[in-house]
Amino acid sequence: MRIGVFICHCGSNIGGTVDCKSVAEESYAFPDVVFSTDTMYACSEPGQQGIIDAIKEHNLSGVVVASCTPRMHEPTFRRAVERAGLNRYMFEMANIREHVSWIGKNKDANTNKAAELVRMAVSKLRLNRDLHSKSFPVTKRVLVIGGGVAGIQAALDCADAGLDVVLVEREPSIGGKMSKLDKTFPTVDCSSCILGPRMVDVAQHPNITLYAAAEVESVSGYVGNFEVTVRKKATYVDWDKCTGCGLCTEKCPSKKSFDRFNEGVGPTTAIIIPFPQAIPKKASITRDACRQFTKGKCGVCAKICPTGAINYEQQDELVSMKVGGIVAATGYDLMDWTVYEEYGAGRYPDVITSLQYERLLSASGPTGGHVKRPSDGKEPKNVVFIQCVGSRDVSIGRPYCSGFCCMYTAKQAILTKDHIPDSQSFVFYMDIRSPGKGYDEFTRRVQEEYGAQYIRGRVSLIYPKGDKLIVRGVDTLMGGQQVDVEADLVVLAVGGEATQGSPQLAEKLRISYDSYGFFMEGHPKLKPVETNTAGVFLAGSCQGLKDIPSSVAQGSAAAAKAIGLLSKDMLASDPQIAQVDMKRCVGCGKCIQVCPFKAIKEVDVRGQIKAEVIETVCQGCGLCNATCPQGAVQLSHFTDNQILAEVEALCRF
Amino acid sequence: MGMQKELQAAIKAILPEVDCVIGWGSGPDPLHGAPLFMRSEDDANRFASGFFAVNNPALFLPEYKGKKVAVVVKGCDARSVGQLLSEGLIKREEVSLIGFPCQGVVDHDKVAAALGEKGEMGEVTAVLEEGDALVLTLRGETVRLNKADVTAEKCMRCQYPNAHIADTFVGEKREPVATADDFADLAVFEAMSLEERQAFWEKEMSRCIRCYACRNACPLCVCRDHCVATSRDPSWLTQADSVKDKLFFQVIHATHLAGRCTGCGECQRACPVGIPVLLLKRSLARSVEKLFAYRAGIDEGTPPLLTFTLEEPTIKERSW
Amino acid sequence: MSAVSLGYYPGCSGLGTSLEYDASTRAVCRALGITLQDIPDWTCCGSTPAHTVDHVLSSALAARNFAQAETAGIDDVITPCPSCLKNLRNALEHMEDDLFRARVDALTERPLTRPHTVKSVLQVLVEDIGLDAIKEKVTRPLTGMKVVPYYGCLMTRPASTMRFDSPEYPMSMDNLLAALGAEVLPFPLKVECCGASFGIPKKEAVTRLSGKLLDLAAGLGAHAVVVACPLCQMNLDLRQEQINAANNTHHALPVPYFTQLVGYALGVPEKELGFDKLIMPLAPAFTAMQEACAKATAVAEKKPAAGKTEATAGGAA
Amino acid sequence: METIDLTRPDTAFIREVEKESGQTVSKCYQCGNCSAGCPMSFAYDIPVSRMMRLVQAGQKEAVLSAKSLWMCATCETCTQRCPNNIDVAKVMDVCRHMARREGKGGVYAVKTFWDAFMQSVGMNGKVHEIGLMVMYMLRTGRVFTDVDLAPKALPKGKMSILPHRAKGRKEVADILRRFHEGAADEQKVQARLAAAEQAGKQAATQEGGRS
Amino acid sequence: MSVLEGKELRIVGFLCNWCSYGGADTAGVGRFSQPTDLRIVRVPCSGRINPLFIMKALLSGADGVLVSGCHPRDCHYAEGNYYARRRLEVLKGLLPTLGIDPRRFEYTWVSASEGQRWQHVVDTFTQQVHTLGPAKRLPDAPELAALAARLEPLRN
Repeated sequence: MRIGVFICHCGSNIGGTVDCKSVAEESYAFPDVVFSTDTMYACSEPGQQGIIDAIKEHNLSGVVVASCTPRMHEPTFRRAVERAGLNRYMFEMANIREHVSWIGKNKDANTNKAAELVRMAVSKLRLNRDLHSKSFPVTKRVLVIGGGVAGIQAALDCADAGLDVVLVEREPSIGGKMSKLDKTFPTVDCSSCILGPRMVDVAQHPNITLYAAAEVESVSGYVGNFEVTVRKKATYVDWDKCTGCGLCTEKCPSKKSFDRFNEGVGPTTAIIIPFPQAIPKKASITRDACRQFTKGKCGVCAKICPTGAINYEQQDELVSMKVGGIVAATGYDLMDWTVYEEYGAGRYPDVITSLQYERLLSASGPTGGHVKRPSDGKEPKNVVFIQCVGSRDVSIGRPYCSGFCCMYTAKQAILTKDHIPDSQSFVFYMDIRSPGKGYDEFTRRVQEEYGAQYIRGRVSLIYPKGDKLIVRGVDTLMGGQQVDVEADLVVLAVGGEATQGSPQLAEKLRISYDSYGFFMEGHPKLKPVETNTAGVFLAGSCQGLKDIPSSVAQGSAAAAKAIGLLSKDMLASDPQIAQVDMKRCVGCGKCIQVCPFKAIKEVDVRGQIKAEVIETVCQGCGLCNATCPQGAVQLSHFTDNQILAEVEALCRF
Repeated sequence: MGMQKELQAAIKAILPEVDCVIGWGSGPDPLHGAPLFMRSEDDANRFASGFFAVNNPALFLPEYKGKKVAVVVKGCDARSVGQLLSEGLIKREEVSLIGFPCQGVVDHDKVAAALGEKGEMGEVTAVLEEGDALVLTLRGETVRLNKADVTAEKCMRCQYPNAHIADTFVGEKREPVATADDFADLAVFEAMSLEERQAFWEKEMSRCIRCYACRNACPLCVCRDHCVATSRDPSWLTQADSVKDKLFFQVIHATHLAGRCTGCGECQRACPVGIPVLLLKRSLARSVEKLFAYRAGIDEGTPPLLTFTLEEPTIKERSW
Repeated sequence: MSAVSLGYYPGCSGLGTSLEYDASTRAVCRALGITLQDIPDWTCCGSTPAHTVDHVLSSALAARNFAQAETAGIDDVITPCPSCLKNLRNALEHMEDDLFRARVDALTERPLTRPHTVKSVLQVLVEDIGLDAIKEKVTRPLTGMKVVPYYGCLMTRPASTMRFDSPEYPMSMDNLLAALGAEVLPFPLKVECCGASFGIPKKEAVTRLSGKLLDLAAGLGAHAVVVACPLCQMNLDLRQEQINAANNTHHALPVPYFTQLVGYALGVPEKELGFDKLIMPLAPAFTAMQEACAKATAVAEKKPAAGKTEATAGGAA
Repeated sequence: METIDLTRPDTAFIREVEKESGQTVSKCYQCGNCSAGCPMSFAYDIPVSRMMRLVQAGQKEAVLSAKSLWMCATCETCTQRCPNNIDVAKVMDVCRHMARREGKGGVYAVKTFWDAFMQSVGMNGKVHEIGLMVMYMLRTGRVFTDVDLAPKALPKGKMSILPHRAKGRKEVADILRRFHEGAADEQKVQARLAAAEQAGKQAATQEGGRS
Repeated sequence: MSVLEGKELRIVGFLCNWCSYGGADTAGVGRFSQPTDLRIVRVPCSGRINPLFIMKALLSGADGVLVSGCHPRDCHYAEGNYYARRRLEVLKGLLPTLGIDPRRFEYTWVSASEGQRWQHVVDTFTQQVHTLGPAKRLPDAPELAALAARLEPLRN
């Protein structure tokens, strides 16, 4: 074998703490290495060309690049060696950036370690074999999970590109958090005027099948051919018959149900259409609030419904389908702010969340857009906004910045002034985070033109005194001065968290999630909408909290990825899968027993039982390989001999 | 002896139904028995059970897969059969077991040691069992040995003298010697420091001649000709005569038997240079029993390393 | 409720400014079947001054009391005073560290030999005896009495040390008083500081902070501010006139210990509860209670205001 | 205002505060919540959040001479509400200890009151409230402190003229004496512990050797 | 290329590609400095790790072996780490019988987001191995090893 070694400086990223030249020189001593050099940026165009030229000039049969993590550029370099005529698997990487230069300070130790990692890669490469993919057909349908603004965008983009789209939404209507907002920053334009038409597009698009009041039950299969089961939850209304006339909601005698859409600002009926612009505009019954279910008698809605759509006997329904790609767009929830006992933990009716305030501001909200405080319906004059409630707070396990609160608080302060001209807003903040286009100008406007008082400091205590709320805070810009504000209404800028059930969904999708339940992107910069599971993409706040423009952008980005994936008729399978050496298999069946994918079957070979791998089903985990006592099953590209060669290369001193 | 006759009767009774009955006959000298494959009544008449019926007949069962055989089993042999069954390596309907209450078997190393200056085992011309004693004739003299002094270690801690799986059981079941395995043999070994243990293995393994008799005697080593010890792909071992490789083979053997080894001790008995290779397997058996409450060959269900549970209450993971 | 026996640490103020807290605690425990065994020859826990000097010194002063407890075979101790409780708890907690313990031992020269626990009287009543058991024994319910419970800073803080109730909005005393039949008003400042021991060196601290508490309590229409801490009680009661003078207010709010009200409700004779030791007399609270009760009954059924409430003016002077 | 030279912070001071308090002061991001909740802030010359900032910046002199150290009521509100889980009260505590060690006068009235308290404990084993008051008044010269309270408290029998003396007062006095002699000094105790461990080990090896 | 003046020990890590290898990358991206002793072998899943790889390393002169996979329930392949947990735990129990200090081998779970945790794991384990010092080497067949080295260039 003729091996070429390329040691990348990555500018000063590696070169700063690794003597790349000496690693390249040392590499000549490794077995089968016939060419070795250092290069400034191996991944750049000249860097790749250098590799290609060297392969041709030195007749190389395998290449080692020592640079960044293979999770970053392995595909890049594989394509490069392929362009030079080698099989893409005749290539190995040594990770001397993330695992060496960025974490070690001692240049000698780093250089030594880098050289050893190159030796290890060379040792493995010597046992690499050409591998070839198989191709298989794909299902040209996309599942979008979550019908908020990100999911709507992804669904519409995919559908416009000609793909079948299945959109699954947990709530009875799509629209997500954005549909609850009154206005949006920094333009202060009407939220439902922007979103409403997009929601209608979803309903009318011939390529989109919408399941509202539904959740993903299970996912199996793999990229190109996932098997998905969706649970359509019982709404006790036959949506094929329901016209959305709303007669039932007018007549329903149970009027004390918690209004989810309006964030509990005022009660609602047991049978509801969540809001006038709901898509689908269909009624559904909240079982816990409905007299028919709790008391066993009522039936008013059934009697009144002109189409006979009410069905108290309705059951959940499971629907199965095949899809080629999946976009997760499950959004966020507000965290449970009642952990803040010092803010009353919910005891004071006039301490409300930002989202509740949106509903109070909204013309289609329960107060018709008149700001009335919950306790006595009076119009508040002094409104205090407290930022970072549940954000940047290590003591309650939420160290992260929610990102959008600074901006929506500024917007709400502006709207407050618009609604109540003689009002005064006070905003307690820690830092104003406004890095978007036109954002910082917006936060200046609220102070300069709308006269909002911005006070830098946290609030320590809220307590009622008479019909006022005393807000005890601090102004750190006055040197830690204690300040009191007598407020009529306090609005908490409650931070976001991964939506309920995120970890469970992540497990169904087999994608990673962080300790807060946000889904992990494939790479924070280069794969921001991909996941490490092929065919599953991310859009919106489920990946990390973000505002509407970013959510929409990510929705389109995820759609582009899904469209790209499904633009091919056939996909190439990963050839890094298990293979059985039939001669050595004794048919003990242990591999079959442990395979998580049922990818190994028993076959009869001339009267003897043997194991056989089903190539398109095998995912390449190698569990069978580690289980087979005689090593008759070997995982291609990670064979026993290859790993042993790596171990030996490391332990030979 | 009554037991002998009864067993022979049972063997003869089943002969018509099977290809072969596996048991024991007399060996090359009076101190050694040997496996016996019986296909006729004549063969059955040569059957010999008792103190010298040491070999584990379960060893031969996988080769007979597809044919119906019967096998005479001691308690420990039955455990091996049980394990082969639970791994699906043999089929229950193809094996018929004849059990009996085992009174323990000989340890030839102990006999050799007991004889000491008095002579070699090969010189023994006759053996008589008299109650708790063995009466040996060699060099024209008789030597009395206490049976208990020359009984195999595994019998001294035997919990299952009566084959726990048997289609036919001959005789009255006897009380087991022990009710639980206290792994006292390991405790003795573990009185040594880690350094001493390492030195111990270095010294012991230096004698190994890489004959693989240990492996060949193991009823659960079903890879046989395809053992990784000698394969090129995968190539786990070099063929160098190094302690490292020889010890590594023992580790491979033991690891492949983790959760499977029933402790029959055939590996150690087969070792021509007397390396205590059973120790490693005993250590693993102890871990497996402690972690997964599993005794190979006895407990039903999937062997513990071929399955898992979501929570492992017995596994204390590192807090970091 | 089976009989309970516990070690008892009264704290220095129990011999002086909070005689009635000590007395009513003992009486209530007796009534509830709790046997208290005083720690023999106990000494000061060090209080705030010691721990402003040094944490080891503070713990050593506390540890001596555990050493004394050991001589009487006492492991588990209770104390009415939250400040003593914090010091005793802190000492036990810090002494889990070997070096710290060795440093304490170097001062006391009496290493502890057994593990100890220490709890507040309030915690024992609420958690160990239980509200249901207490409710069962109420013979003179406080129906109609409007009270605000005031816990002070240290009863539940620091949360990691006290491990009892919420550090921001505790409810144990609220629930206890409610179990006695009282009308418990939600008091938002129930853990805000009263000025602590600054009454002497910096009186303004008390007149300001305690003043704010009294203002809010009076604003809510409370008949009494119920406390669990001797220092809080002194600031709110003994210094109430100083507060009125400083703030130009006219409060006359009684400030009983919760144990006094529990004792009363359980039918313990008033003289054992030390009502007469309170500076602001408790009698008006009982009068107000009876009036409220009578009014409620009259309104509800237009029946005469007799009935269950037999409360007299509580025997206060 | 004087200019502070930030290039030369007193890092030894920062380290000492961190070691004695067990807190990482760099975790403070100056949200001011401690100051916002502090009931004694009105009496502080430097609000507690600024104290934290001064510690971060290694401004030892400013921290240890602050009156705030002596006006802290140790109510723990700052600790309770710190979003970064810093035990702010403990930082204040150790700074006060350091101020004492450095001989800072502090707020005379407060320090005198605490010292009088400790003296009362040292003499009687328990605090004698009247004795404490007398001692305090004599030292501060504030002879009229709370005289208005005496007519209220005395008839209630709450203030006994004679102290309740504990038999163990000698023991308490010994604790205070040993403390002032430095018996609990960390290094001293640590050295003693190490010596004891060494001796234990030797005994064990000898034992082992014999067997 | 000897190990740096005896300052470094030989620590081999087997890391699952999906979680821990990514976690180590995350640690790198965050510049969380770590001791330099560890060399990482990338495997697709902790379930791919035959415990004998670890034995091979330990018998071949590694002073420590660290395995890290996805947290239970997070396995990219659903179940691999569950099998790994059992097998690795059993292996750990065997080490003392061989005279190898079990603290030379640890296994743990680190996700791709846990850069800081990875730093902590590497710090802790490296320190643990350093406390134990260099492992005693089993005698190789020295003359054969030397011969093999000399024959190496001729192999192709």
